Amino acid sequence: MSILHTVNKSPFQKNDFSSCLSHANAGDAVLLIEDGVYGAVSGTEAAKQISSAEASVYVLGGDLAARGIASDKIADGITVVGYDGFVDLAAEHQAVNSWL
Amino acid sequence: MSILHTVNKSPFQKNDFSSCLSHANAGDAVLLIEDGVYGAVSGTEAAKQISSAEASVYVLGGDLAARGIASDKIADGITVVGYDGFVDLAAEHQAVNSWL
Amino acid sequence: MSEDMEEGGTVKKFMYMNRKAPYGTIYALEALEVVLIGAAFDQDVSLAFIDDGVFQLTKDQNTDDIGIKNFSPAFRALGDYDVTKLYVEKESLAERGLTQDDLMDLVWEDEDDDWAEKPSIIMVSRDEMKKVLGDQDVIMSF
Amino acid sequence: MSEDMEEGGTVKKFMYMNRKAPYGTIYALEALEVVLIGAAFDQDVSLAFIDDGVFQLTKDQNTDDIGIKNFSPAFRALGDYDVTKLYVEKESLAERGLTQDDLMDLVWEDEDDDWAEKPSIIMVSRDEMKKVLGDQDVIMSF
Amino acid sequence: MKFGVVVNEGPYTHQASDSAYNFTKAALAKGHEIVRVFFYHDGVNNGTRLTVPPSDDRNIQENWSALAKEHELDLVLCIAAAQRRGILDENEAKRQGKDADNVAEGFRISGLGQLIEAGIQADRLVTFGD
Amino acid sequence: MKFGVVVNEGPYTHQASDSAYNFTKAALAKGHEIVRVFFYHDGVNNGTRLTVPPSDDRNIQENWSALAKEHELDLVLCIAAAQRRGILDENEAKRQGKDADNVAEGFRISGLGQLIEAGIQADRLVTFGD
Repeated sequence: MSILHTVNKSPFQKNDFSSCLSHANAGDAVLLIEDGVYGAVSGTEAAKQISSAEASVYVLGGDLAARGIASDKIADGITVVGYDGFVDLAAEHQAVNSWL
Repeated sequence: MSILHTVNKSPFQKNDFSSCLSHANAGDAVLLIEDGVYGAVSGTEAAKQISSAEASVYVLGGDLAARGIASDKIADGITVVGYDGFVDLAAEHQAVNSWL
Repeated sequence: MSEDMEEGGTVKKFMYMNRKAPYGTIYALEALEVVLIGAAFDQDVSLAFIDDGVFQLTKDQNTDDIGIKNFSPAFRALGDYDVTKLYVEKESLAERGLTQDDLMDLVWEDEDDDWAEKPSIIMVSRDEMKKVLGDQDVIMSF
Repeated sequence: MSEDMEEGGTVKKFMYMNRKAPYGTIYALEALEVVLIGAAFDQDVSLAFIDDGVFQLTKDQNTDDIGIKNFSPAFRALGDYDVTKLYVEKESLAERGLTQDDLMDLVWEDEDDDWAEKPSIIMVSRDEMKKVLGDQDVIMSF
Repeated sequence: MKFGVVVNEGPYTHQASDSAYNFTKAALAKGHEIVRVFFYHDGVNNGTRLTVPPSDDRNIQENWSALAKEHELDLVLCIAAAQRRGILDENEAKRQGKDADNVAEGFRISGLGQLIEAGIQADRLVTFGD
Repeated sequence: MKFGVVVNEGPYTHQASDSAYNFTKAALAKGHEIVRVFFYHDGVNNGTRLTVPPSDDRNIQENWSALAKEHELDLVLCIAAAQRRGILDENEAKRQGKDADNVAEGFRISGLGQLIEAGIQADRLVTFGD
C-alpha cells in the first residue's frame, strides 16, 4: 500500500512541492515533472527538503533536459527516469496523487 | 514617481505576495485582489510581512466578502477599497505592476 | 451507470483532494460538481481540504460585488448525497489565521441512528491526513 | 504603426517582467513574442528576470523528449532588435542553485562603438532591481 | 485619464476576466477613457460566442460584448494567441481553411502591436491574469 | 494494467496536455490499456478542431486525434466544462441554438459520470493539470 505522488510546479514559487513532501508516507514515491524538476537541483532549499524526505524521489529526464539542467546538477539520491519509468512507477503503486 | 502593485494569489500557496513586497519601494502601494486578499487576514505570516513592508497595503472589499473574510479579521494598517478605489489607486501612481 | 458498477461489486476508496481557494480559480467549483455526480456511483467517498482548500469551507461568503455565483451553499447538500467525510487539516487552517468556527457547520443525517444530525467535517492533523491519503484507491486532484 | 508613434514623439520606459519558468506554461514564450513585436515601436525597452523567470535564460535547453519547440535561441535574436537590457536578479539565481555561468551568453553589437559585442545580461541585486522597476512607465507582466 | 486593460486568462477558469470587467466598469463610471481591452494568452478564449454557461451564473462574453456596445470599447483578441487556441473570425477561418468560426460580437482579432500601442497611448496599463 | 488519464488544462498554455500525451504513448508502448482520456476544466479546449498552431511547433489536437485513431482511444470532453468554455459538437450546437461547432475528430462530449467510471474501471488514474 503506497502512493506515487507527482509534483509539476517549481518549489521556488509554489508550495505544492513542500506540501507533497510533508504528506508523503515512508515507502511512497515522489516524481518531479514539468516545472517540478527544478526541485532536483542540488544546493537549494528544495534539495535539503528532499534529503530529509521519507519518500523516494524521482525526476523526469525529458523535463530536465528541456530546462537545460545537466545531470551533474541533480542532488544525490534522486533517480532520473523517462516516461516509461513514469508508467512503471504508476503501475507499482496503488494510486497516483497529483499535487496540482 | 511610485508604482501600484497588484497581487492576486494566496500568500500561503504562492510566492508572488512576498516577491512583490520585497520589490516594492517606499511610497509604492500594494493592492491585494482575488485570492491575494487572504494575505490581509491578521495573525498570519503574511500579515507579519505586511506590517514590516515599506509600501502602503490595500485590499479589495468585494474579494474579501466573496471569501467570507469579515472586516474584523483584517490586520491593522490595511485599507479596504472597492473597484472605484482600485481605479483611483491606478490613477494616482505612475504605473501598475501586476505580480502574475 | 451506477447500477452496472454495483453489479460488478466494485467499491473503491475515492478521495477528492481540494488544495485551492474558491473564486480566484474555478477548480473548487468544478471539483464539487464531480463530487455531486460521483455520489450516484456508491463508492466509498471522502474529501480532503488541505492548504488553501480549507478556504472553500468558510461561512458567510458573499459574492455580490464580484459578480460570480456563490457556490458555497452546495457544500450543505453533500450530506443528502451521502457524502459525509470531509477531512480538514488543522495545520492548514491555523497557518491561515482561521479556526473551525470560521467554517460552515456541515452535517448529515444518519438514517441508521434515527436520522440524527452528525458533523461532516472531520478535523485531522497533518499526520492523520497523511494516513488518510495513503489509504485511497483513487485520488482526484483539483 | 511605429512611425505614427515616433511622430507623436512618445518614448516610454517599457518593462517586460518575467517571473515564470519556460515550458511548464506558455507565458515565457508569449512574452518573448510581445518583446519582438514591441521592438518595432522604438520605445525604451528593458526586460526583468525575477524569481523563476531566470530559468528562461539557461543554456543547453533541449526539448526533444517533451515534444515542445525549444524557443530559447530566440533570446539570442534580441540584440538584433535593439533589445539590449536584460536585468537578471542575482538573489533569484542563487536561490535556485544557479550562477551566471548556467545562463546563455547574450550579446548585442553597439553600432556607436564599431559594432563591438557587448553583454545584454545585466546582473543586479534585488535592491537594484527595485530601483529599476520603480523607474518604469509601462510594466507588462507575464 | 486613459486606461488600457489587458486580460491574460480565459473566462470562468480564472477570475482575471471578471476582475478586468469590474475594473473597466468602475473606470468608465468615473469618467475615465478605456483606450483598449487587449486579450492575450488564454484571454483570447473570452471572445468565443459558443459558450453556454449555467443559467444561474454570469455570461462573461455577453457582459463584455454589451459593455463594448454601450461604451464603444475596442476589444482586441491577439491573433497569434487566438490561432493557437482555436479562436477565429470569419476571415481567419477562410484564410486558414477552417470550416467554422467562433468570435463573438464586439471583439476583433488583431496583432500584438495593438498591445504595445495601448501601452503607449494609455496613461496606465492594468493587467489581469494568473 | 488499465490506466485512466485526466487532462485538466488546455493546449499550449500549460504542459499538462503534452505530458499526458507522452505518458499515454509510453503506457501504450508498454502494452498497457488506456480505458479513457478524460478532459476536464480547461482541458476541454484540447478538443477544438479550430486551432492553428505555428507550423514549426507541435499540433496538440492532431496528435491526440491521431493517437486515438491508432489505438481506438476514448477521448471524452466533459459536457459541463465544455459548455462554459465554448466547446460544442454538432448536436450540442443544435440543442443550444449556436450557429457553429468546433469539436475535433476522435473526441466525444459526455458527462462527468465518465470520469468517475474511469476511476472505477482503471487500475490507476493519472491526472495532469496546473
